[in-house]
Amino acid sequence: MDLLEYQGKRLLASRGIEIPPGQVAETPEQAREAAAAIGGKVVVKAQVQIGGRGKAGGIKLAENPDEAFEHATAILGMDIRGHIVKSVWIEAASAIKKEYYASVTFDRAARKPLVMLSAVGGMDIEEVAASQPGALVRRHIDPLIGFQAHDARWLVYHAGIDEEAIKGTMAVLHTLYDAFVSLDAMLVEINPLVLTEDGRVIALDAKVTIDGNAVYRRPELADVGDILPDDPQERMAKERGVTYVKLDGDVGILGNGAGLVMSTLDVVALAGGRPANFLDAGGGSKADEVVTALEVLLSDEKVKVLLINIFGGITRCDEVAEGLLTALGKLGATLPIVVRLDGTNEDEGRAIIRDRAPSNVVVEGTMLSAAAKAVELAKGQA
Amino acid sequence: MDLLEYQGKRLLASRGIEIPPGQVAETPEQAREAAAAIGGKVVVKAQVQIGGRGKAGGIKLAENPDEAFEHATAILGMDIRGHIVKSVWIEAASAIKKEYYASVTFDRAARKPLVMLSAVGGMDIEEVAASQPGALVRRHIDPLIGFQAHDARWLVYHAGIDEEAIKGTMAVLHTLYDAFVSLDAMLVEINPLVLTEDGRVIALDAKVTIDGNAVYRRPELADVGDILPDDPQERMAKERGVTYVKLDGDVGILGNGAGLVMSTLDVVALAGGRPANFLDAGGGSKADEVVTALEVLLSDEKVKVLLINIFGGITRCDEVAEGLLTALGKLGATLPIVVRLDGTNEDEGRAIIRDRAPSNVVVEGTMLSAAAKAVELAKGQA
Amino acid sequence: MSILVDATTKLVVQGITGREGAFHATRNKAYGTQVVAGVTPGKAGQDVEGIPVFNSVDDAVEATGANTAMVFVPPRFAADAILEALASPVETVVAITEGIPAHDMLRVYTHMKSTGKTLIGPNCPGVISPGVATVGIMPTQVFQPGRVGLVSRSGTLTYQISKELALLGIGQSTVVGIGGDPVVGSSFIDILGRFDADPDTDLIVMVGEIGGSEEEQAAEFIAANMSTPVVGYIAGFQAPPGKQMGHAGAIITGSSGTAAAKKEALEAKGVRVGESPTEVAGLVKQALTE
Amino acid sequence: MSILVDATTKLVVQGITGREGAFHATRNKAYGTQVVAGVTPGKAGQDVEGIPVFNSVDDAVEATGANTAMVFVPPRFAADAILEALASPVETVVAITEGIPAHDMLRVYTHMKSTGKTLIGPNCPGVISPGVATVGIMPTQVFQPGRVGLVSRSGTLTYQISKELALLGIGQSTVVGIGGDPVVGSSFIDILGRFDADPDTDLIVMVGEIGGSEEEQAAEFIAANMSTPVVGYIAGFQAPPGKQMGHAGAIITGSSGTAAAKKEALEAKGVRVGESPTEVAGLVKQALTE
Repeated sequence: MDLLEYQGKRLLASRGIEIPPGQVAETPEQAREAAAAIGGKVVVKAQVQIGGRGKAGGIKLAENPDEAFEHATAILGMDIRGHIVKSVWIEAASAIKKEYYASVTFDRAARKPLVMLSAVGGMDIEEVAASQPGALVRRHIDPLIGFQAHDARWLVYHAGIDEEAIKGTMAVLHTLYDAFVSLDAMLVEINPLVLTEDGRVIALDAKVTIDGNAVYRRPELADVGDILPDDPQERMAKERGVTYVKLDGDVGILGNGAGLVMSTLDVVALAGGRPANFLDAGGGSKADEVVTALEVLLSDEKVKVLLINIFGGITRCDEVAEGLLTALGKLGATLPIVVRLDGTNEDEGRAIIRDRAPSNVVVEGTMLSAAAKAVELAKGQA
Repeated sequence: MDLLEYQGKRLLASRGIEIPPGQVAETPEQAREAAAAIGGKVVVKAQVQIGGRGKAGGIKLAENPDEAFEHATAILGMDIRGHIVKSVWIEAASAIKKEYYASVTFDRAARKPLVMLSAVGGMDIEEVAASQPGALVRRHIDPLIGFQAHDARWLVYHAGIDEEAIKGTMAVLHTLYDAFVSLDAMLVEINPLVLTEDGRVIALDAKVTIDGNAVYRRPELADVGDILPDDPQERMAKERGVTYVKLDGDVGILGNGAGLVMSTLDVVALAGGRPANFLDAGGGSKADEVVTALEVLLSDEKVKVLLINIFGGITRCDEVAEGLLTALGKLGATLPIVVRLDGTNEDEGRAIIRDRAPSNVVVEGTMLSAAAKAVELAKGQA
Repeated sequence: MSILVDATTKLVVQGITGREGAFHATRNKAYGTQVVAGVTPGKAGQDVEGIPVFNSVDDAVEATGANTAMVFVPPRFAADAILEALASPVETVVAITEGIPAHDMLRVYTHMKSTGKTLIGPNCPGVISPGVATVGIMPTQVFQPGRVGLVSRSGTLTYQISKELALLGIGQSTVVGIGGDPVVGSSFIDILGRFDADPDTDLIVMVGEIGGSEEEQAAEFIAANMSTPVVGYIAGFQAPPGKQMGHAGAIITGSSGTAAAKKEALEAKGVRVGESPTEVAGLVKQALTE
Repeated sequence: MSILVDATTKLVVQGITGREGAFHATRNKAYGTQVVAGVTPGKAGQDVEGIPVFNSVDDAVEATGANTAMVFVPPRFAADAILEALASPVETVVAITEGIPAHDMLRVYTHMKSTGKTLIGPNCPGVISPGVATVGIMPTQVFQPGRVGLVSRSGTLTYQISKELALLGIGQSTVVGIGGDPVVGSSFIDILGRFDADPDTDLIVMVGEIGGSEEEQAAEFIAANMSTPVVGYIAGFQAPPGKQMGHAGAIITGSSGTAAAKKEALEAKGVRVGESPTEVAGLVKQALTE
C-alpha cells in the first residue's frame, strides 16, 4: 500500500523527523487559505502515488496565496502518468543548502533491511546510483539486532554527509529505521533530505509503502486508507480483492495463481496475440471468485476474446465451470470464450462446459492450444 | 539493585498486571489511614529487601483500621534478618482460590533469560523446586526473538495452570517478560501469583532486581533509589561505591579485584584466622579508593588486624602505599597492619612503606606469608 | 530417494483443527505421508480422522517422534507457529500460510538461520516426493515418480509444468514450492544444492518469475557449484514493468528483475531456458536423452 | 604457539583516543603486539603515538588489515562498539570495558554466536601470550613464556597465580581472562577447548570462583572431551552465601555455586584442585614432572 507524500510525512513527523509546516488542500480555495495560514512562499505539490511529479509540472513554487490558488487550479485534476491529482500539499518553502537521499527498504536477495544514504540527493537518485555508485552508500541491517549507532556513523561518514549535518542525519536514520519497523513498511524514503541554510536536517518529501498483510496491526494507518485506482476495471478489481493489471491488448486473461497467469500472458504473446490484462483469481479460486473476475473482465470493452486458464489444485475445475455458467447467465456475454481446465475434477468441469455452456464457449485440452485458439479468435474479430 | 515489594508491584501494575489496591505507610497512623481508605480487611506487610518476612512475623492480616495500626506498630522497626523495617505496605486482602509462581530471571549457564512457572506457588517455591521438580516448569527465551505466544502456551499447559486462569496467566507472563527487558532487570518474580475466587489473576507479591549498570537509562526508576544498608560499615561502603560485605571474624581484609579478595579470605581461613569482611577496592584501585576503603575498615571495632593484599596491574603499588600513608595520617589507626604489595611498581611501593610508615605497619613478601602474619597478630591481640 | 520429504517423514500439522488444516492433513495422510500428530492449543486429546491433537509441537514430538511440521495457522499467528516448530526438536518446517507480514518473516528467517534448521515457504504449496509422501496442498494426481527435481516460486505453474512433463512420460524425484513472498525460508540455491546432492535426481527444473534477483544468483551458483544439469523457466515476459503481480515478490527491481534479464543470466551460465511450459518439458526430454 | 593472540594478531583499538585506550594501546604496542589502528568516530586522520585513527572499524580494517579488535569505549556505548567489530571483517574481539548492562550483553552474545566469531570479555583483563603479544590490561612483567595455559574469571587473581607459577619457574603459553560478568563472550569450555587443541600447551590452569555453574559444566567437558591435563582453583570458600561479591556474577545460586561444590565436581572428574594460589602452583609443578 503506497501512501501519499503528506501521509508519509506526517507519520515521519510524529516520530520526530522535522518537516516543513504544511496543509492538504482539495480545492484551489483551500490551497489559498493554506498558503495564507502558512505564510511566506509555499510549494504546491500534487499528491499522487507515482514518481516524476516535478517533471510533469505537479510541483510549483507560489510567492503568495493567490499564486497558490492558481497553481492548485492547474495541478488539481491533472493526469500524471495515469494518476488523477485529487489533492495538493501546500508547504512552506525551505532555504535549501544541500540535498541528500535516505531510505530503508527490503533487500529480497539478502533477506535483510537495507539502509541507503547519499550526499547527492534530489530527483534523479536512480541516475546517481547508476553513474556514481560510490555516492550512494548501502548498509544491510540484522533485523534481530536492529539499526545501531555504528550503522548510522558508518553511513554518514561513508556517504560524505557535511560535518554540520552529521548529527541530524544520524538522528533521521535512526527514526527512519524505526518507522520502517513500526509501520510494517516495505519502503521508507526521503528524497530530498535537506540541510537548510540555518543548519537543520529536514524531510522535503516522503515515500512510504506499507505491507498490506500487516495493516491490521497498525492503528495509526486506520485513517490513511487505500487509494482506489482511476481505471474502472482496476478499481472494480481492487474493490473486490482480485489482483488485476490492465495491459493494452485484446485477449482477456483469467487464471489461478500469479505464476500461471504470467505464463499464460507469455504463451498468448508467443502465439502472436496481445494480452488485455493480468488477472489472478487466486490459487484457491472458488466459484464466487470466478464470477467476480469475469465481471471485471467483461466490463472492459477492449476485450474481444476471453481465455480462461485454470489448473485445479485446491481449486476444483467443476466449481470453476459452474462459476463461469453463473457469470454468463448473469452478464449475458456473447464474446468468444476459450476455456482450459486441468487438475482437480477436470473431467467434471469439462463436461459441465460441454453440456451446458452457450456456443460462444469452447474447451481446449492444453494451455498451448487454448492460447492459440484465443489468438486465432481475436484476429477473426479484428 | 533490589526493589521493595511495593516498588516492584507499582512497576508491574503500570505495565498492566493487576495488584490489590494498596498504600505505603511509614507510621502506624499512616497505616490506619491507609486501611481506612482502602476499606475492608487489609494486609500489613513489612517492606524489606529480604525474603522470609511471613515466617518472621512481618506480614499480618488486619480486620479493620485499628488492627492495621496495631500491626504496623509491631512491624515497623522490626529487625528481619538484619534488615530494619522502615515502611509497611497496606493492601486490600484478596479472596485466594489458587496460588501460582511466575518469574523471569537470567540463566548464566545458558546465557539466556529463563521463565519459570508453577501451579504450586506460595512461600516455599524453592522447596517445591527441590521436592517436585516437575511442578516448576522452565523455558529459556532467545533474547533477540523475545517471549512469544507459544512460550506462554507451553508454560501454562506444562505447569498445569487451571483452565479459568490460563488466559490471565499468559497475559501476566508476557508482561513479566516485557518488564524484565524494559526495566533492565536481573529478576522479576511474582510469588504468589493468585487466581482469585472471582477468576482474576493478580500479583500478591513482587520481587524485582535491577541491573545497577543500566539504571541510568531507566528514568522510571529515578525515584526508586537505592536503599542503604543498616550496618554502618556496609552503609559507608555503599555510599562511597566500594564493594564490602561484613563477615564475623577479626581480620580485616582489603584487596583489589573480587577474585583476589575471595582468595585472600580463603588463605586467611587456611592459616587459621577468621576474616572480618570482604572488601574489594576495585581492579584499578587508585590512592583515593584505598583511603576510602581503609576508612570503612577502620571504623569497624571488631577488626583487630588489617591485611592489605594488592596485586598491581592497572593499580600501581606506589600509589596504594601513598594512599595507605594518607589514610593512616588522617585516621591515626594503631592496630597492626600487614601489607603485601606485588606487581606494577612493587619495589617503589614497598620502599614507601618501609621508609615512611609507622611501626604498626609491616610488609610481607608473599600472599601466604602475609596471611600467616596477620592471623598470628590477630591471635596475639585476642 | 528424494529431498526434504520421504518415507521417514513424520508430520505434525499445526492448525490441524482448522478447515484447511484438517482437509490437507487428511489428504496428505491418504497419499501415504506419515501424518502422526496435529497441534491446536487447548484441544489436546481430540483427534482429526484418527490423527491425535496436542497442545504444543513439543508435546506432539514427545508423543509421536514427529520430525517435520506443516503450518496451517492464520497469518496473524503463523510466525509464532513457525517459531514454535523451530524451538521444538522438529528439523523441517513447511509453512503453507499466505499473507504473513513481511517483517514477521524477516525476524523468523534470521532466527531460523541461526538454528541450522530448514524452513520451506511461507505462502507455498509444499513439497511432494511422488509416490512416497506429500506435505502441503499440491494436487497429487499431477505428479508421478521419476528422476527430475523441480523447484518453483509458483504453485499452479508448478502443476502446469509437471503436467507437461507427464505428457512426455517424465516423473519427478521431488517437487518443491519455495513460495513467492519477499522473504521465504529456502531459496532456489538452497534447494538446488539439495537436489545436486541427491543421487536419484538426474536433472533439475527451476521455475522462476519476474522480480528480485534470485534467479540471477541461482545462475551463479549453478555455474560455480553444481554438476546436475538444470533447465530453467521464467514467467512474466509480458508483465508490465513496475506493477505488482499478485505475489508481493513479483515487483521488478531495476533491469535485473525482468524475465529477459533472468533468461539471459541463466543462459550465460549454460542453463537452457524454455519460453513456455511446453518448451521446458521438451528441453528436459532432450537433456535426458543426450 | 598460543591461542587467540599471537604474532599474526593485528589489533585495532576502539576508543583509542580515550585516556585508558591510549595508555593500554601504547603499552600493548610496546610489548610487541602489532597495534595497527585505532577507532574514534570523527577523529579519522589523527594518530595516537603513531597509531593511525579511523572513523570506523571497517575503515581501519580496510586500511590496515586488522583482524582483532580491543574495546575500550565507555559502558553505555560498548555494546554498539562490539557489534561494530562483529559487523566488520575482524574475527576476534576483546572487550575490556567494565559495567556494560547485562541485557546489552545478552543481545550481543546471542548475535555473536550466529556470526561464528570470537568475543573475549567484557569486564576482563584481556589475553596475553607471553613474549609474543598482549591484548588488554594485564601487567606483562608477571608473565613469562612457557607451556601452561591459564584461563580465569578474575583479573588480579590471575596475576597472583602466574606469580606463584613464576616462583617455580613455570611460564605460560597464553593467559586468558574471560571476565566475571553474568554474560561473557567466551566461557571456560570455549577456552579449554582451544588450549586442548594447542600443541604448545601441556597443561591448563582453570581459575574459577563461586557463583554460576560454569566450573561444573567445565568439569563435564574436561572429562568428556579433553586430553590435556587441567589443574583447578576456586576462590570463595569463605564467601558468605547469597551475597554479591564485587563481580555481578559471583552470586551463589543454590548449592551448585559454592566453592566446595565446584571443587567436588572438578575432583569427581579427575581434576586436581588447589585451595590456595600457592598450592595450585605446586600441583602444576607436580603434574608437569609426572
